[in-house]
Amino acid sequence: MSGEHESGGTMFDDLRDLYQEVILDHGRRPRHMQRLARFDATAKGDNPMCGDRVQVWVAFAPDGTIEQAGFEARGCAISIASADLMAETVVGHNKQDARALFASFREMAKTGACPDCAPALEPALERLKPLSGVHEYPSRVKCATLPWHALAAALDDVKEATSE
Amino acid sequence: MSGEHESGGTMFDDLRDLYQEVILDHGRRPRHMQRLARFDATAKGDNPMCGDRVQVWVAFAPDGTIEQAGFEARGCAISIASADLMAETVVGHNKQDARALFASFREMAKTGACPDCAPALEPALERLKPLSGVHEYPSRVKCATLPWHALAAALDDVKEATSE
Amino acid sequence: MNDVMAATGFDVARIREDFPILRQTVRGKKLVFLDSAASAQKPRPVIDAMVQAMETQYANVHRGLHWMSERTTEAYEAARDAVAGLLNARERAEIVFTGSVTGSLNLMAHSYGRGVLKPGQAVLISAMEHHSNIVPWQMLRDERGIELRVCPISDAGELDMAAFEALLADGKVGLVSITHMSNVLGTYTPAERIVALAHAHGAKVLFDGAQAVVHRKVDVQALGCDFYAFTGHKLYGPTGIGVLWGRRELLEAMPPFMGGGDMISSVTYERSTWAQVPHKFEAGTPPILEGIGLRAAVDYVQAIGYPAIAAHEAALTEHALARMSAIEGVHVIGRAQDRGGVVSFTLDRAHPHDVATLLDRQGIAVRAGHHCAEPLMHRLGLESTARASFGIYTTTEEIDVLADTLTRVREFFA
Amino acid sequence: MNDVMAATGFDVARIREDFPILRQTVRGKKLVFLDSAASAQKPRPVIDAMVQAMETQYANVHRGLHWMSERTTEAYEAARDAVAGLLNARERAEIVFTGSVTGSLNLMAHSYGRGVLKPGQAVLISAMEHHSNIVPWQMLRDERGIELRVCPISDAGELDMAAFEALLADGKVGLVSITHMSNVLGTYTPAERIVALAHAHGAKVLFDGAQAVVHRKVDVQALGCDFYAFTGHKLYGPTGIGVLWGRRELLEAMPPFMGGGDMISSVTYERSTWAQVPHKFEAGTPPILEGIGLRAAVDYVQAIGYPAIAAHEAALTEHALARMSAIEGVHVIGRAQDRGGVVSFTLDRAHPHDVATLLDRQGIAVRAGHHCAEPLMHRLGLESTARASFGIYTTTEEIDVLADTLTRVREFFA
Ligand SMILES: Cc1ncc(COP(=O)(O)O)c(C=O)c1O
Ligand SMILES: Cc1ncc(COP(=O)(O)O)c(C=O)c1O
Repeated sequence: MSGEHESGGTMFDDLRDLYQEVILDHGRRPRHMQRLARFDATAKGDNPMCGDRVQVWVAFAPDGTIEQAGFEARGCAISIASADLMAETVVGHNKQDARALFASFREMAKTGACPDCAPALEPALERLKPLSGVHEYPSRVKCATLPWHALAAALDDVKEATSE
Repeated sequence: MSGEHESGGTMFDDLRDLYQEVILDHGRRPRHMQRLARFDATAKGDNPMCGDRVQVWVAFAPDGTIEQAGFEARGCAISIASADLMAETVVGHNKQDARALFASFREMAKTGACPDCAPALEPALERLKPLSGVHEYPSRVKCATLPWHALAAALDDVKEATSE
Repeated sequence: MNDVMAATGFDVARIREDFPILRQTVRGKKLVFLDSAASAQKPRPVIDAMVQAMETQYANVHRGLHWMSERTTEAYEAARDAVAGLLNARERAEIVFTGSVTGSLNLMAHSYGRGVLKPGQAVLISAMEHHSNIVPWQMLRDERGIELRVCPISDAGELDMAAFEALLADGKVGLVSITHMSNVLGTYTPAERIVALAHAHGAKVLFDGAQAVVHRKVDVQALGCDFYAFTGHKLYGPTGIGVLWGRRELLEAMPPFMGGGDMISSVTYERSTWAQVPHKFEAGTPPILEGIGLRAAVDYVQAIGYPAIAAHEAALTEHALARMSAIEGVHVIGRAQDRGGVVSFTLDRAHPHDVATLLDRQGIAVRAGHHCAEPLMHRLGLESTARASFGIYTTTEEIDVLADTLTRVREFFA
Repeated sequence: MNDVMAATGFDVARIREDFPILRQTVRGKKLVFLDSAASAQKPRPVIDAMVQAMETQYANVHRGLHWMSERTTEAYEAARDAVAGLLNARERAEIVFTGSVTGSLNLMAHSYGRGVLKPGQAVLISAMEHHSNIVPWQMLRDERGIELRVCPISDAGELDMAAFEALLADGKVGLVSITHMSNVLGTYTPAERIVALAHAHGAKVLFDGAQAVVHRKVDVQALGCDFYAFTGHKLYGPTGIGVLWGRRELLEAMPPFMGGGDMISSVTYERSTWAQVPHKFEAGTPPILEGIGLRAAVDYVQAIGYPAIAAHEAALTEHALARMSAIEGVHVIGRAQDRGGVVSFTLDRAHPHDVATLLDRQGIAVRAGHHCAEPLMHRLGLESTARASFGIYTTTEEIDVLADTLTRVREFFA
């Protein structure tokens, strides 16, 4: 079985930049794929072009930082992994930082890098880096950004977002 | 003036197959361009593509042959000349022969000749021959056939014809 | 490959030479294009016909009295003859050109739906329609109170003919608008039976032949239907042109759809009158270059011949079904008896989008998603599938590459 | 030829080399193509872009996850950017692709006319519209009780602005839909004044820019209008594609026109939801190859530059007016101050069709007829005219050939 896995792995070596272990792992076993029992904001995201759908829930700490985030989604490995990594990395950030993180992440997903990103976000971005491989697959960029669109909508108190 | 005419003539020598003297003449001075005072049938013809319009009147003799034909038209030299020559040549023919003449004329206008035409119609067709030059100008064929469409409609007791 | 093909001299290698794009590489790999059902590639004669028009013989059509316009009109109108021949229409005037099959179906929903059908009547579609054959009728329903009925399908992906008849029983269905071949399941619907039943209950029949006409000879007179629609770009022709065939007397009874140049007989502010069919439905400058390209495509397909095409694609489809069914974890969606060269599938533990991306990395182009057929996806309990679809240029080897690579994809996500 | 052109390095001989068709002969004579207002010829880069797509990079757009589809989507969507740049639209999402300007105007008559305007409101057009900007509104009037008002023109062929204002006075006009340049008279309408007056009376403004955009820079933000429509094939692009620009908020408030693939957000039988603009208005497979061709055309025009184009065509038009007015028996129809490169005329004792045929015999292509503007012909007391129209490749020598030959035509019919 692991031999077979390797032969699959060999053939798709080039794809490892997109489907890094961490993505396959979070795609298969997301840690934050759950509706929060208590939450302060929620929003849906919808990519009509491919049928991906996600809902994001957020709970804030008294200081206004995100205490917990969860999601439910249907979609590909990349969108699930992206939602899961998002739920992990936004914790501890306030709304403004979370939005900045989205902007940086979007830049990274589109171009592969984010040279002008705020140094304060570096650790979080580092964690999201495995997703930067999508920039070579323009039609998959939306998979990675859709959960973030939903998060942004939740933070803005909008009920629905679309990844255009 | 006749010198000028000639230089126009020289330049357009090739066009003489289309604009033969008889056409220019009948186009300019149609003999039958009149509404009949007494008539048995009439119909309009309409070529929406170019705006040509014609109305044809027919009076029958007691034996069922066409006694007189007249028309009013707006259109180009070819359509006026064709209407005028038609009004001239159909006289003396019964409905059936007039329809056969139309069929033969249409063939001639489209292809330049009518090898299978009824020998009985030869004299009339000979008179219409100057119009056969239109076959080289597909968009002008309708100009020549429109009055005939109207005539056919009149014979069939239809009020309007269109040259498609 | 089989007797018919041998008999017809079908030679896929020679055909492939006519499609320059097939020599391309993608991500360093030989292109394996298995997305023809979305849009087919264009053969040399189609490209050449369009180039030749633009380089040597082009002007606007129909009203021009000059040489370029006359020749261009002839070339464009020759497309009408070619399509009339393709469908075995009784007359060339029954061929209406639109922008796409979507344009044809919307024309029907407007002109027939709003102009001929009456509130209280119904339109009957099936559970395996493309959005283009759902949404226009939905808009008609919501605007005009014309009911929309949906004929169910079996799990195999075949039309439920008992239900079909039952849905016609009350005589309210004025129009059956149904796919002739599903773009997701590959199912050919039983056209003659549909027509017989519909006519017996007083309904006219329109087929969405976007997929069907690509793979098999369509003879509208033999089918007995009333309208037939297809799209140029799936039949190896250019984008920007679609076809609606309709019986002349039905087309004549329909009001025009769009207004403008070329579709009128005369215009005054008080009242305009319409041109004869088909021009009544062709407002504005038509898709001239596209007509010229489509004509070349139709001639190309006719020269190869539908018997050979159908045999080739049947062999490919059989091979694909056999190879893919043998892969553990692969589920072929749709098991209709009568089917064309489209195979939808899912793979356990892998989302179709991920499957498509991994295949793409190997140069293999398949489609993944809902294929503009969301209600069918719901019916199947799915959100999306991957889909491989075949054309005249598809080879057995390409299907083997797909199957071999799918095995690896399965392992990648194991 | 003049200072602007010298300054811009405009070189008509070099431009002509880009148009292969201009080297053709017609009836043994050098082609003199003076029918560009009906449809323009296509330059090398347009032909090449379409060929390159078909030969090397083609698939259906928007939903494909594979390389060919991604690249084709990029190429097609780049056309939207190019057109947004051409018109100086605020956003690319404001550019909707249709099949032709006729398609754009019908979209407006359906979506804005039936979806936004209310019975009792009026649409205001002018007395010099193309049928494509008359008939859709007439159909709307007859179906929905929306009044159709027509602003008169002067004998010179200019809009009667006093009447225009009076027609707006009661505040019932919801939409002014007016030509930006007459295809018969050459008249440019005073766009900014039209917009200012219309807006002051609560009406939105749609320009039919089919002719206008060919000859001059159009900046929709500077004009201040609300919608602008044009057609690809007159701007040196392919047939089968048209453009509608609209302000985003207005487009968003409009219901879709046609239903089908690509224009939806989600579909169930009960209810469908629409995609964002512009996709909401683009049902079905779009004109992909045509978009790619149009983009090349827009780039080509922009590279030459509108100042040079406008100067070239102004010089040509001036020359044509001078030469033709000097021929006895020739009557130029339309004497507007502000005009583009279109000259209609009649000749005493000769029907325009005969004139066109005689010119054609000498290789000169002009149009003759009502130019899809019958009501304007009635206004002028004419049934038809001959029309010579100019493009970037037209030369002074060609106009001289026309004038010289017209002199002979006059003699022929003398
Ligand atoms: C002013 C004007 N409007 C509309 C049209 C219609 O253009 P199309 O036939 O490309 O739709 C034309 C050209 O024929 C035109 O000149
Ligand atoms: C069955 C069917 N109907 C309709 C369509 C729509 O075709 P188009 O996008 O060319 O209008 C398609 C293809 O997408 C199809 O497969």
